Amino acid sequence: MRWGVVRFPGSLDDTDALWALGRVMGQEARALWHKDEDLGDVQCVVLPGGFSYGDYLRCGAIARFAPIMKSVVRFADAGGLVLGICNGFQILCEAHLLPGALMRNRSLAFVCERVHVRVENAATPFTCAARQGEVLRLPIKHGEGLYVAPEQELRAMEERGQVLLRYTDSSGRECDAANPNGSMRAIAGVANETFNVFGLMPHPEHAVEAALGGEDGLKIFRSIAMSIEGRRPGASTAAASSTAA
Amino acid sequence: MTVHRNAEMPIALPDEPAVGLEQARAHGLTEDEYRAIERALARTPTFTELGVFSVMWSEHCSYKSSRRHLRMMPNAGPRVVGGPGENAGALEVGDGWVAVFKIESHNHPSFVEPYQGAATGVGGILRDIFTMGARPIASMDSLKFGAFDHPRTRYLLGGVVAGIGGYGNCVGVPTVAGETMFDAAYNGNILVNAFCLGLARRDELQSARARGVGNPVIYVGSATGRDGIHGASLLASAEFDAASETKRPTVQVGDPFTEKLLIEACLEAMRSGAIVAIQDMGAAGLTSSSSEMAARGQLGIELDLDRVPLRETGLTPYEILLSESQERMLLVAERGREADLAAIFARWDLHAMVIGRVTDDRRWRVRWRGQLVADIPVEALADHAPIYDRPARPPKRCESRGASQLTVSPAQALRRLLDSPNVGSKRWVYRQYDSIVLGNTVAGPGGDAAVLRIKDSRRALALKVDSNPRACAIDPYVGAAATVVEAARNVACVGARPVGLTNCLNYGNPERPEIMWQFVRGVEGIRDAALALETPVVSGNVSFYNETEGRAIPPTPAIAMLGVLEDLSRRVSHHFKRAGDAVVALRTAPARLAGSECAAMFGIEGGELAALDLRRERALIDGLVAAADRGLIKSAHDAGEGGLAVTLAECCFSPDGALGVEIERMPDGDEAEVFFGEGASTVVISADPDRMEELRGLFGGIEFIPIGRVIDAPRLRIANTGSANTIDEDVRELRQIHEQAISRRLAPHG
Amino acid sequence: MLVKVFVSPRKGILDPQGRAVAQSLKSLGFDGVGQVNIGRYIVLELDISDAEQARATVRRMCDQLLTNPNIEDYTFEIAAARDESPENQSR
Amino acid sequence: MLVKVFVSPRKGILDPQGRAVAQSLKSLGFDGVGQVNIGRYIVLELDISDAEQARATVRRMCDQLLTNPNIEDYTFEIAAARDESPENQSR
Ligand SMILES: Nc1ncnc2c1ncn2[C@@H]1O[C@H](COP(=O)(O)OP(=O)(O)O)[C@@H](O)[C@H]1O
Ligand SMILES: [Mg+2]
Repeated sequence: MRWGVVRFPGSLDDTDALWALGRVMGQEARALWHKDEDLGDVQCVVLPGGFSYGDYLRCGAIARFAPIMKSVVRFADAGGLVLGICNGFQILCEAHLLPGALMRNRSLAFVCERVHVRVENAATPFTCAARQGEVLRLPIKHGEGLYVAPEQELRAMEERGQVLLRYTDSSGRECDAANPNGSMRAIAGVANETFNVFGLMPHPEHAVEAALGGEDGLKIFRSIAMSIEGRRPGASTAAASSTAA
Repeated sequence: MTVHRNAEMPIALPDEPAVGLEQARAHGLTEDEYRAIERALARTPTFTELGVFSVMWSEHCSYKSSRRHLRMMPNAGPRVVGGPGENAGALEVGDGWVAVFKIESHNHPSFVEPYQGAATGVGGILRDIFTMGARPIASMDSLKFGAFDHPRTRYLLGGVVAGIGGYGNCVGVPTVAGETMFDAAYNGNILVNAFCLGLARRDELQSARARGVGNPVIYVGSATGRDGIHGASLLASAEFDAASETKRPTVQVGDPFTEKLLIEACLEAMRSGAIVAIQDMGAAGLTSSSSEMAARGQLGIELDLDRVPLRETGLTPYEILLSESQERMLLVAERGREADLAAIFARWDLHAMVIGRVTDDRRWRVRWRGQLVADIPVEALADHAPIYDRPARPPKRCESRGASQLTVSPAQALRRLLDSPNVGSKRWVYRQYDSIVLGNTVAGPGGDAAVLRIKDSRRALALKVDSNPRACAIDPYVGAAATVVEAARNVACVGARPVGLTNCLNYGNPERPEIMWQFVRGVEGIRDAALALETPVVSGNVSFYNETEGRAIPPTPAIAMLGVLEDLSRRVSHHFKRAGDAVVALRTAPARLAGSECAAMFGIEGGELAALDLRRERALIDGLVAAADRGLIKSAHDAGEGGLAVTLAECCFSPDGALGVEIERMPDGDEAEVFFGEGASTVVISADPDRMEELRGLFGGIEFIPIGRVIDAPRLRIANTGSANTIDEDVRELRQIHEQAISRRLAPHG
Repeated sequence: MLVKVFVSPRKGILDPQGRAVAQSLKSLGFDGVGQVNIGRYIVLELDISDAEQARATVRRMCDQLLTNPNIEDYTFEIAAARDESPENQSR
Repeated sequence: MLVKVFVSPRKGILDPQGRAVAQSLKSLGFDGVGQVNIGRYIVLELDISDAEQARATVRRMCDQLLTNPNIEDYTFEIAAARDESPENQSR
């Protein structure tokens, strides 16, 4: 399938996303320049990690107004798949494509480490290659990943299954120690109500090669590929993960 | 731009102070230096010119006290490309790639303002690397703080670490290794040394040598403000005292976002072929970058200050020329390519401004509001700074008594040492650094050396920075040589061949003979070790005047070593892998307590450093590389701070924490020294018992001591023959202590 | 004119920074410290002579870029005159 | 009492945030925007009845923790009364 990775000034993990999609997964992945408005014929738009515009003012606040974001919003409104990783997640929240907001980590410090997240809803285009409740090991690296939203909104999101990933320990148990940034309800990733926009703080693109700390990130990208290639959500996960890149 | 008329003389500006010897002294120049300036100009300098000379001839920019000694260091070798004179040396690392790397100090700025001081230190070293045409791919930091219980230490530690992370994380270069030490000797003068490694294709290396009379000189990056005027240059060239606190208005603030744009834009511009020469505006900003590029090309440069982008109004020529505002680059372009370059920089929202031209008369000429304000022979600024052969004399040493005894049991000592911030895990520090961006980090912080893959190649690079001030304080020569050897050994422990190094020499006031002696001995130690290991010195940096109220820091040469791993699949890591594996201690000489963490912790005084035999050190490193290459070792870990017992414990800290070790017999010698001694090179390896003889054969000339085996219970058992004192501890408990050594001391109300 | 915008975390939204600062103030021995909130203080020069028009502009700036209405409230002053219009709830 | 502290980057010190925001406001079509500076707005509850004593306490808080004297200036208000003492240079 065809992927587009947006390059904002200050994007950092854009090249890593392109490497993961193009070189590791062998898919067609191209960079999209923030000043262009044309998304071409991409089937999934990735907003990568980094510090767009230095993350000055608020993370993602300025990037949200980049020319290409108009097209991204249109693309999303038309049902196109949009994945926001870390800074991309922050941009999606600022652009109101996702509910809630991301604030300074509870520790007030930047955190770079591998964490565990539990798949809370495997029946979405972003998680269908994983099992419900499956625990993935992914790296995080952010200073502002504390997810917040009004309580009633959170409750509604949970009911609709919009919380796709939650921080847990390696055995999938929720506990405060396993919450690296103090996110409400240990939320690591959320989708919009129509499940075509997904944002997460962990970096799947940095978990696609065994030599570099695991391949669990492939599950996210494979899910998207599967759903685009019209395979039923939840279709044989085993097959998906056995065809490791 | 107006044409130069020979008759024209630089004019003194209204309300500028009169220039004379007093004014020169106020600028930190000596009388001889001032007279030399008068001779170079054949007249009295203008105030602006005096300021320019004072920074260019400062210790920081001119290396006037160190230059003649630095020449001793070996900088040649089969891998070396890109010669001296450029901003940093480069090494061939295979597959057509060259590695460019350098380490630099930002000690004083970080003491004054820890966050911004450390941040701008990272920014500065990054520019030194990409100005060479290399893409920065990894950073390291070497940090020295005061005693943990000193009132300022927590504040400085927090600020410096946040600053290094704040800049490095935002600019997208992973911080993959470093070192952190706490010692009362740094209470009044911390050390913050920042390292950067870049990769370039061999033919992409970029020059900093001006060419082509009439070529435009172009300014790109942040606008110029009053930042750091006489900052780096003077701060780093005069002893630090309370007065420096008043230099506050000159604090430089880093802008990593603009730096990121500069990296991408400059690399793209270089590939366009429109750039003749490029140099970052570091210390002495516009002045040093322009005059040095001209000097290398044996040409002249004429600048028009009215075209320099300014952040504030009312800057004088003096301020514009001496400003150390960050994130600025100066380049010489091919005439006629101005528009192409402007387009590339505009694409990155950067404004490229032509501010001058290359001339043929070897003069550095500056205009402001149409008037000539400086007119100086280029060589006088860049090359003819005074060079001093300062007197060096060893200090009178108090007779070193034989080492006193360790009074606590080995088990107690082990726990105390694991809890020391110098021995315990540095995770609290490095988890604040993005160590994985760019997708090359195979082994980040936490092991002996970091390992970075080279994409589309079997090869990988290994990196580590080390220093050993306690050994240097006892013997500045042996200490410095031992530091080179330690960095190389850390690199060899992951299976990589050490190929070259860079150094940051942190010392006190060179005008004091005993400090100068420490410095010279240090350089000699680095030279001899580098020769023995065939690791050329490709770049370096000197930081003098690390003193507060007359108290100097211990000699602290920081050595950053680059290694090449021919086959990534041969990489070795430091923890035990399989129960039943044999555990071997490799040793070049018996360890000693002198200069060890154990001695510092338990107040054990005197004693001699372990003997250092560079031939044996070379043999150990060669053996480790060969053994890794043949896949003979399962794990290798260098005995660093804390000694052999601590190292054995660390080898048990495997991810699943299921393994332990059973030691039947420790190497011979005094128990405290064998368990906790340092200095001599000791490496703990584990290997398949059936391959022992094969292994032994690779380590001719050094001690190869089988001491025990890996067990599948998380216990550390050390039964020392002929001694009742044995260690039998729960590995998970020890790991807990080790993990929290720093974090528990920083816990709120802790 | 000189515009001063005061941005604070919305009531009920957690403010980790504020909490941490309150903590450290107490551990520094400052007694009687209650809740602490940390927001943003934005000062900008705006070349609009008509006060009413300026107020309207600043409101648009705040709603679009300067603040995130999901988590932040704001008030602002122009020159010296504090803006008391309803949508700028003062704390 | 309620204390409001206004922290801003010291004059002449680079303010990358302010610059980025000014840029962005312009590209959003807001005309007449001049210099923008971004600082912090700290609101804290302080249980000290004597105003003079409170002011002294707040100054100590600012110098020790709330602000970075190397690169920031501050002013503060207690309740509604703005503090006009000399060391709080207002911009
Ligand atoms: N300031 C730092 N930044 C990044 N990594 C660090 C820092 N300090 C220590 N480390 C990492 O912690 C580990 C232990 O460091 P160190 O004690 O210097 O090792 P050694 O015992 O070999 O000297 C290494 O992996 C090192 O890279
Ligand atoms: Mg070390």
